[in-house]
Amino acid sequence: MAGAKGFFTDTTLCIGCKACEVACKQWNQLPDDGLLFTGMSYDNTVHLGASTWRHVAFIERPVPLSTQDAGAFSWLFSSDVCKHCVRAGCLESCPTGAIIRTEFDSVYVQPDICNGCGYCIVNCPFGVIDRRSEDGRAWKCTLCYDRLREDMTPACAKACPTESIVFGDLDELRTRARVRVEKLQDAGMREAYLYGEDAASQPGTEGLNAFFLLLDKPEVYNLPPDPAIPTKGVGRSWISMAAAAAGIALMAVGSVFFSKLGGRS
Amino acid sequence: MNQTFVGRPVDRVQTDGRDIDTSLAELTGEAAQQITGAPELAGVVWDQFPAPRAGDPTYYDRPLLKQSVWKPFIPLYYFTGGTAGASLVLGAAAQLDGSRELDKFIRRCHWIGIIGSTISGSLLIADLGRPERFLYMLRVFRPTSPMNMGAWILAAAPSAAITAGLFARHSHGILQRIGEAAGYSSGVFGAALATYTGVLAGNAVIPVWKESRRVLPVLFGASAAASAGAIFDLMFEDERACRITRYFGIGGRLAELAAAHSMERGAARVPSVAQPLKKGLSGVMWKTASVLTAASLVMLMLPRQNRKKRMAAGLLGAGGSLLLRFAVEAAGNASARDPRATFHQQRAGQGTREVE
Amino acid sequence: MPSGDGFSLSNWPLFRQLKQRDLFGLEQTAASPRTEALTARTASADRIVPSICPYCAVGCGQLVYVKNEKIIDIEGDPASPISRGCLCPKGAATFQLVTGSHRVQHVLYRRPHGKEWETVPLEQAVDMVAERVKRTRDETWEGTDEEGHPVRRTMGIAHLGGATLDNEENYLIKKLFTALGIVQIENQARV
Amino acid sequence: MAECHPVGFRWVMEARERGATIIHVDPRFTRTSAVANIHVPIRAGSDIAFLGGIVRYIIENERYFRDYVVHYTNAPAIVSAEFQDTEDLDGLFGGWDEETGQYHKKAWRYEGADPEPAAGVKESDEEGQPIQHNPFQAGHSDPTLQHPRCVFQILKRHFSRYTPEMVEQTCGIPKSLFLKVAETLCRNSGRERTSAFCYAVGWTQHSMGVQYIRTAAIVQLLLGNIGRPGGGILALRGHASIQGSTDIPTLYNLLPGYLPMPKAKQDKDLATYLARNTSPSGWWGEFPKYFVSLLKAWFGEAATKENGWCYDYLPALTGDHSHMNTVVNMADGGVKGYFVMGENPVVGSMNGPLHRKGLRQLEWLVVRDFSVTETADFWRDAPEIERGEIRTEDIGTEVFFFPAAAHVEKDGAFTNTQRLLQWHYKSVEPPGDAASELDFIYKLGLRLKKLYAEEYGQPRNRPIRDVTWDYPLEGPKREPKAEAVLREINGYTVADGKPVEGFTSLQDDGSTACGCWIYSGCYRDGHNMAARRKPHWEQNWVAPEWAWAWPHNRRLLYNRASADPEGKPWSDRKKLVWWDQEKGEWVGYDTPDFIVKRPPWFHPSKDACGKDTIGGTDPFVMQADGKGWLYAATGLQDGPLPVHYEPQESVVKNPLYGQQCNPERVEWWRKDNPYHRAYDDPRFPYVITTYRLTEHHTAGAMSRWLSWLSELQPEMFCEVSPELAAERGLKNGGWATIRTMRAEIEARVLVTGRMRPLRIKGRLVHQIGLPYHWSTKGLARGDAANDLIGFVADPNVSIQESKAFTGAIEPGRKSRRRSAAISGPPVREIDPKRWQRDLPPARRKPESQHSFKAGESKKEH
Repeated sequence: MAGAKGFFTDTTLCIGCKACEVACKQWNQLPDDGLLFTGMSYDNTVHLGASTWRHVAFIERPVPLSTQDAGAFSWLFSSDVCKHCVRAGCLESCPTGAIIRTEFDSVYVQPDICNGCGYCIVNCPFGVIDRRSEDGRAWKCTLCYDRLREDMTPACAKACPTESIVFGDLDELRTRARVRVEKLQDAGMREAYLYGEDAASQPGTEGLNAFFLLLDKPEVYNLPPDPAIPTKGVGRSWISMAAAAAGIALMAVGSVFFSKLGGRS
Repeated sequence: MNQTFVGRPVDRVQTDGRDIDTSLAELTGEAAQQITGAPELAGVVWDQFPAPRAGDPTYYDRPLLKQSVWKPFIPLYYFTGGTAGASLVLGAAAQLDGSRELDKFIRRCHWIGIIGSTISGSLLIADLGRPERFLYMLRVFRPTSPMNMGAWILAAAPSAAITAGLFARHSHGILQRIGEAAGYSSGVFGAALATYTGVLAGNAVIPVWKESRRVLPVLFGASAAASAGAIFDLMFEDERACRITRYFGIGGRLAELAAAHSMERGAARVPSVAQPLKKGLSGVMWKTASVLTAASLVMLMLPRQNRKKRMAAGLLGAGGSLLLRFAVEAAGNASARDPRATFHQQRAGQGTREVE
Repeated sequence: MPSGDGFSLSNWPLFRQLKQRDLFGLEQTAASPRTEALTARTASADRIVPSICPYCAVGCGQLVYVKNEKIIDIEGDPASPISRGCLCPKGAATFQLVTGSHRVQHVLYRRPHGKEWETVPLEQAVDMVAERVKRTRDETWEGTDEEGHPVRRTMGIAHLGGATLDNEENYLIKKLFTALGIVQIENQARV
Repeated sequence: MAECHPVGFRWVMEARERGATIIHVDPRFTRTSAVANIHVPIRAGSDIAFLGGIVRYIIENERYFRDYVVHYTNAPAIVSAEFQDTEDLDGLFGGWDEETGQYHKKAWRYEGADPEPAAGVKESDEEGQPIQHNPFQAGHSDPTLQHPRCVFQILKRHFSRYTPEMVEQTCGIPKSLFLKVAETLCRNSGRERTSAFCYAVGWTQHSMGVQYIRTAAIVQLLLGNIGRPGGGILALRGHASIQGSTDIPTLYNLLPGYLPMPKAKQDKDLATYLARNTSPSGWWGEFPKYFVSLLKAWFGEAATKENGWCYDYLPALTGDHSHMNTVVNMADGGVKGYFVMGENPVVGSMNGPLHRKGLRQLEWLVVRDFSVTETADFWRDAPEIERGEIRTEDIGTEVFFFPAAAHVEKDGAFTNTQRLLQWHYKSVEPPGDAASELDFIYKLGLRLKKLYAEEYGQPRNRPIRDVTWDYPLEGPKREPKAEAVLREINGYTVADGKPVEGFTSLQDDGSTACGCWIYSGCYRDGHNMAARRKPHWEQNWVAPEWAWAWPHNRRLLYNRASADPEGKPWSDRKKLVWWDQEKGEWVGYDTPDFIVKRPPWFHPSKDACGKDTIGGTDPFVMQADGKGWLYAATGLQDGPLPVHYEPQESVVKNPLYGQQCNPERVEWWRKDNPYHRAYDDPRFPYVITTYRLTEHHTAGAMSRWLSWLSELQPEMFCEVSPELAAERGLKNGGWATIRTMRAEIEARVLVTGRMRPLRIKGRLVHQIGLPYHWSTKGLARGDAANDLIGFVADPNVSIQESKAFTGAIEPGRKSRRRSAAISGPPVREIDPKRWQRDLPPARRKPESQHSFKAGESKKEH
């Protein structure tokens, strides 16, 4: 049962129905996060957040899909979710140990531990995790940790009518995804590619446990083109800090030393 | 671009956004206990034709990243923690001097360190979403998290200072040595306290912070020295101590100005990353901070130092240092709101550049 | 150390870190007792009741999880050859549809020219409706049409609705109302 | 389909992944278009021209499936020499009567034959003629398809003007795109391949809605795509049991199982009624068995042979008593009491203000729903109340709101869109006073029996006495047992009460009772077949043991056609049902929809009757001639073949014929229901179409109150093309005001490339898209799009025309919430003398006293 699990979200199969969004809210019993009309195509969810753990992006482009005869236009959908990065910024920055890596290799925020320091929020390269001011804790997709414990599929993947969201063992998902891209490319869909499927393709996170098949630049979907978790470069900061600390110490000692001289002069 | 509008109010007399009647259903899901407030009525509406900009696309110009949820307590904490830390360093340096004439000064340094750390801790707690869980910071030892490290440092620094203070009266024996060791270690922790916040802020995905991650500890450290100097400027001290703090303050201020300049130059490699340091409220804050610091530096460098000048320099320096922390915070938030900052930064090869 | 929320000194993760020589504390050592005991709530259901989605006519299978006579979850039935466990957003919101606080639980009555709703006991309300049906039927009865053909009906009463109801319900509606001589019986199929 | 039936669409996606071509024809680029291979933007209301173009393409290029067409359709049947086509009469068929505004349908009949419409004459008028044999039995057919009056040749001529150029000029579909679609469809049909058509109310809600489906049927019959796996014309119905509520109809003109309600004038007694509805050939020859069994089920022991099985307990029809007439009748004070169960007509039906006007005239109204809908609250929450035109205290209607039980709080079966009866179980008790409709109606029935107990002497009260109403009760609230009702629907033998095997066991001698013959077998042997839930992985791909389909658990209707005339599958790829020579019966993956032991080579004798007339190559057993009808000699009001007419309100003149609109369409000429000019109305230059979104459900009573759905589509909006936005100064995210003569509404604006102006005869035609889910209550709100739409209906089934009409749009929030039904039209009337609609005039309903021309004034009641 345990072992690395994740999502493969194939946007070429997504029909933008938002079943994933609602199934997630239903299972996790999340509240709504405002009834606001945005003017952004059919996307009134806008982004992932403390109360929204699945978000379907709607992109209207004046560009045709290479396999579609529908004029100079296409409408892309993509169901975004926490990526459960192999190296996760939120996890590594969490000072309380509220965020842990589970036996399924997913990243889980323990709501009974989180003290709402907010540090994970500025450490997520995908803008996923967030805090609701009234609640004070950080929240995000749990990969349905509770369901996985019972060998159940996460709510979003289970609900997805078109198998755009596939849940499974990561190894299998990666194979499936590669076969899928090949098939699509053979069928003429040259623009299809995988996003974050492994460490090689996304060294900054060492790969995503929830990865995607996309049809346009990541930016179009509001995904970073080359994300890196901060902790990956933190060594340099510490070195720099050591230097700075030494500098202050030196300055302090120097001040004390020179003050003696000054006293004499 | 985007305009704000007010949504239609809905008659939600009693709603938690789930609106489940608990006599019909059980609410035991993962987020069933998530507390919600009044529904948001204001939002941003996209008022253009929906199409990603060719060549430089975004998702309706919506932020990619979440901006920090920190309240003003955090930049204030950077300031108080820095001041406290730098004071402890100064105390330890004075201890090194070995002469009894600095005892009072050392005590004062320790006091500033202890009070500053206490205020800092309180500020940190006040900023937490769940303040009652502040001690969870010490639940684990997680070296990957600068904030966890900071918590340990923040716990250690005043503890050392208190120990040093307690044992300061002992002039011999093991207790004296403990006192001395505690004094020196308070200096070490103080140096860490004064600079780690730079690691903390730089260890983030926010473009302008991320871009400055190497200079931020220096900037914050320098600024800490400057602010500690400024705080001492505001206090009456004996001549020797005044000289120490003046030198220290001048060094800090110089370093702060240099580091700030370096940070600005570094960020400018990607124009949209540097944007918040140049434009908008954060840009004004950032520039004003440097002006204040420079002014205080000039005050300290003027010949014929007197109490008035010291006071002026102290106020200007503290103000500059404080504003600097707020400017960094504001710049980070502005940077987080601009998706292009991240996209351009990463497209410019600054994404996994440091990963290799 | 703070108490509550699944924390106690004995399982201070730092101790566990030391014990297990876990330098980083990123994994299970940092788990709380709640996390360790976490399991899907459906596992504790008293019964799982098969159902069908009430929204569109695709007819997806649903499973209703009940515990202590309360619904704890509604989701897709994987056994259905139609839906294979999937649901659309509306189907996925069924839990909120049936357990939401929007559901009125009392009979409401608005008297003629009244400005507010009042509550009436259910039995009394049904009595009142029956009385009105009888009165209206008797007042508006048509034995024959203008040309003398027998019509045996009332045009004074009409009905609308049925596409969201069960077949059995439609059957009784049609049966009773036809026996009463009501012909204006319609539903969404024509709306 | 991806929009409104996402889970059904899963199978379309799977087909696409297996290589199927998905063609999406829609005025808008929707979620379906987004994943389709081809999107065909079309002018709303022009589908017959498009489909007619495909018919022509198939015939002209000889792409039809000849073996199928010759054997399984009525293409060879010869039509009477009387017949005159629209080709001859510029858009009218022969038989038009200017006086009545109706056709004499005799003018369309077969040579020497009058086959009855599919289900007897129930859909027809009084012209039911002496019954004759079917044309094939009578020898009036030409299998070479050469006879100039054979259906095939008539079809060819009729559609000859539907050229690709004409399609382009009518629908706005470029010729090249049209040809691509036609060719793709043809290439994908034949022995090895099949194509399916899926549609929803975008096809039916037109003043010629039935003919839309007829055109698709012609295409599918010509290509051999009916009765075969992967083929068919699939109605995607919108409500959980909208199919069930048609089968067991809460509809005025039907009795359960598509038996017609008696008509006062024609059906004076049982014998006449049976004679008029029993078809001499085909399966409807069984009609008396079903009808008598129904009366036995309803009136039990009281129903005897002597009293005609209580035939005269049934009320009779004198015309069209469908929904819109009821509402008009209500507005004019004719209806006193109204039951609304699980429906919100003020939002979901056309011309909401007219509905509310009707509700105000009622003495009493009963609404059953989950929460107080706009319909229940019309007396205090409505634009006219807000505007001060109507005062709450002046409304005399007494309103009862009963909370309804949800589907999880009651046992019962929904019939889904593929005729599958699926049982849902009660999982918890309904809260508070909430109760099922079953319980409510049952208890209401008991009370009425009691109230009338003293008055049973009067004959008119006897049906109340005799209607069988003994259902076992169960549960803490003593509710009637739904399974007992299902058992009655299934039918049982009167002597021992045992459930019958199926409709073949039913008799016309009173020995059996059956509540709905097509459902017979759903409770076979006392087993609730609808409740079967054998997992799909434990059975074949047809999954015959999951729930139960009517009739007789046949999953694919007319599946005899999946085999060739000899009874062999057309191809191995497409095999479903075939003749097993050894067993001497039809076998296959699905239950054969045919007489199981009837061999392919069976030919009925000339004097055979009823089901004995069904030959071995007559898959369409419900038709009098066993054939798929390319040409509908009877059964339709508005012509034996589909004709492209413009909607009641259009932006163009009919490019195909002089006749602008469906001549038989039903109109309501009333001050509270004004119409625009038939075309080129300068006040209303844009086409408007309405539709649903994935995130909401119809009139919103099941979605607008839910936060998880409301947050996804929180407000009413309209969709316009960037070109129209530029023309009218509309801004994305801003507001627009939309007007018709009926009403004015406001909506947020989505400017989108998904809406495209169409080029028709060099002119740019703009279309406006309006989802119709919102109104004044619930969490997500907005104006109701349906307020804009007037009452106009198809003549065959009285469905309204809501998918194509005209209107005006301007930027900003300028609605004063005026409506024709209350404040007068929000747009100025054009000089009535200049105001002329198409000729000949349409039939007008209701007659005389209620109808008057727009522009005339008449006091409100």
